[in-house]
Amino acid sequence: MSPLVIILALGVFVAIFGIALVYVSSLLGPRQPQSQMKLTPYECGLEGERREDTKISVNFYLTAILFILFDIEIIFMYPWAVAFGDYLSAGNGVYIFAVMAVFLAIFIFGLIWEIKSKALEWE
Amino acid sequence: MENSLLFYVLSTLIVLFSFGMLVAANPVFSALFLALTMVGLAGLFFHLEAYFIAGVQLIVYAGAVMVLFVMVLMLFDLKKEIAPFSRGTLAGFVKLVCAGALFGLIIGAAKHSTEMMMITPEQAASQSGYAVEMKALATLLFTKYLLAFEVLGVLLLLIAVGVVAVSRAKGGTHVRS
Amino acid sequence: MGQDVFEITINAVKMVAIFLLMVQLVPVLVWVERRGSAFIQNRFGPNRVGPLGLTQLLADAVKFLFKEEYIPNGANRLLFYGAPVMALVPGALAFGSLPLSMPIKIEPFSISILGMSIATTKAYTFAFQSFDIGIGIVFVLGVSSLGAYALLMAGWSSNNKYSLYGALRASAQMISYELALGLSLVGVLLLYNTFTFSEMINLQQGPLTINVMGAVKEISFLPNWGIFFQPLGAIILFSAMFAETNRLPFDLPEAEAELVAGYHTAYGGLKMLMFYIGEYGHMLVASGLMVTFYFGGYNLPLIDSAQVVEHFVGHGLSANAAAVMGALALFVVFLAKVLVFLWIFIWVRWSLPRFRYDQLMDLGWKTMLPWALANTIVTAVVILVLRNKWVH
Amino acid sequence: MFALEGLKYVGLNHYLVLSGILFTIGMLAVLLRRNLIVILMGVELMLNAVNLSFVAFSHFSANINGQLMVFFVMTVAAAEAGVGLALAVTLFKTFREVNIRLFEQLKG
Repeated sequence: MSPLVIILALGVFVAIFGIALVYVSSLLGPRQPQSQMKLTPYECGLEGERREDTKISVNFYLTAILFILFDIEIIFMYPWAVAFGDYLSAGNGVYIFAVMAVFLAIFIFGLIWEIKSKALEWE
Repeated sequence: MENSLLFYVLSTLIVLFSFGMLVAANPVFSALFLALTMVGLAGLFFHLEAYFIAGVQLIVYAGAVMVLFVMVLMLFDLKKEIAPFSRGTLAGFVKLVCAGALFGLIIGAAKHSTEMMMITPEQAASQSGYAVEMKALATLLFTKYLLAFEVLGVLLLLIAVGVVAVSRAKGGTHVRS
Repeated sequence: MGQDVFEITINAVKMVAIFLLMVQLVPVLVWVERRGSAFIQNRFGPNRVGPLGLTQLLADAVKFLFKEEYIPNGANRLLFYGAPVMALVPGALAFGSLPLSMPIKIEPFSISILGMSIATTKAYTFAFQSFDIGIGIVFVLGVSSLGAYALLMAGWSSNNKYSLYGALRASAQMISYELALGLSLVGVLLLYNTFTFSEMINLQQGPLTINVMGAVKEISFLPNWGIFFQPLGAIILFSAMFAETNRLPFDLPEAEAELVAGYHTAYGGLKMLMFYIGEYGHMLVASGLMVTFYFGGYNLPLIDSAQVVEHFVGHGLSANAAAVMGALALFVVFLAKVLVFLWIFIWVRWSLPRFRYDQLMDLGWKTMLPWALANTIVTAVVILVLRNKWVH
Repeated sequence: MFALEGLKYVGLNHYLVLSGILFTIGMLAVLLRRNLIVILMGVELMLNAVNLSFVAFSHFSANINGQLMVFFVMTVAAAEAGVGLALAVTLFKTFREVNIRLFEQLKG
């Protein structure tokens, strides 16, 4: 049996399990008339503030973009690491190491540049 | 039997999710639908015995690129879009016709080309686990496509530099100020 | 056809049982966490309901079940309900792919009633995991990176700025530490040259073996575990796991002083409990990965899994019964190892203070990522020098 | 004659048709939607459709080159998404929206 079938089935099962839990808890909970004040978003007792005014730092998405770029570079290392042993026993270890050394040099340069450029500074 | 059933289930899900991405008025829902599409495509890649590619699809697309999309949409925090679809009946009609014609062309080309290639099921059945696939992939990547591999490293570095430059350019360090 | 039905039944039962095992470990862990924190802080902790307070959790679950439904104004209902469900999925899928014990090889035997043989079973290998997926590590990484959606959905749909900040912080932190995590895994891959968990575990059997330029050296009193080859990688991986699970000292998303309760501020009752199940599931997967990569998986130190089965055969069991008993014994060993790591998770949580957010990001990008990189390079160089065939 | 026999065995054609459908949906998203980010998502979907056909070809002709191409396409697509979103954020900081109506306000 293909693992894909089991993964799909497990995903569906967990989703149904979760939906059932949410549904049961909403069914069993007491129902009271809810005041408008209670339904306002939590705000430490102050009058609810419009969320549109909140400031959000650009750093969040900058971090996310840099993450994607470095993540792909790391994923390129996976086939390399798995094939490393084969190349070693074939006597081509130096070649495969040099290939990745060049790539890693670019990676390290990028990382140093990002740190030096203060793109990762949070204030 | 199990094979074709899996394909039909997955492809139906994928088409539904991608259609949801097209029609959802709220861009956050669009992004979540597209993330589901990516997960479904990863499943299809797995089904096609491209195991490592399926994993990379999960990590890169579903786990990184779409998270970035969702995050940026949440940074903007657009509650409702003003005009999610483009206006103009005539223009819309023309666009739909264009897309339909493109679809017809693709299908026609697919039919034509596969008739020429004559691929038989017997040929397709010869596959051998993930380990062989991985090693073949690595060998190709580090010999035949070595230059492309190193250039991609440089490309990623350049993009990183460019993104930092662009996001610093104008308008301060916060999305809303 | 009969074989198909058998296969489907076995797989379905396994799938449900392993998922329920994960869910059932959560109350136990909550109890350990509460009693453990009380022990560390010189308090009593829950000790009134049942022996040692063990049934406190049952009482809590019932209480959660009967909590009032609350949805803040302006919340997006679909995502608000969907987020806790989504929080369960990554942990469950990742946990299903971990081998919990050695596969049981059942040899053909005949079923007989009153001396008459009515059926002979076929040989069957029962894998002690929901599904055996070849690309184990890549699958687990990919699935657990989907965890960010649950946080983002919860934070965005609650229509509350604390939730949104918490969600953004949590997801930025998760992805930052995913880099260090992914990079420290390269060392593991270099060591074992495989993605498959069961192959890694098999490679860690026996005494510590060091291969120096073709000369094999054995150290007979130490097991052949990954920790002796990858100590730095193990430390980085484990710390990154803390950040991935959003636990102290990395629990900035729910820093009470600043963000109320982070992305699940607006959640209560069973829905909040589901986020906790997701978090503990993540911890469980993290501990399982640590055990699999660095501590020999389900195997006892220095003892092969085949020897365990032989031991049971020596006690007069049939081959099939010995295989089952051996697998169960090794399952207990795996659970024990995992529980040690879970205890470390809890111990650290109640011992260390929280980081500041900029310190957290600095630690991820400027300390752990370079160290993981150094670990990769050093591992590659050492393996190259020791194992390369220098003369043709 | 067309229906059942063709549906039973799933071959290359089925994957190519699926890929075509996805490509068309992606293109429709680019043409019809007005949110810059949704347009970028349409582009991503189109790239994925192409990836699907690459993998399908690779599988049915037992040739690993297709998978490698997918690897490269993914890398470039992620880079494209990064730059596209950086530009979108910059536009948002200037115009306070990412609807492509804002291009009507541009004057050169």
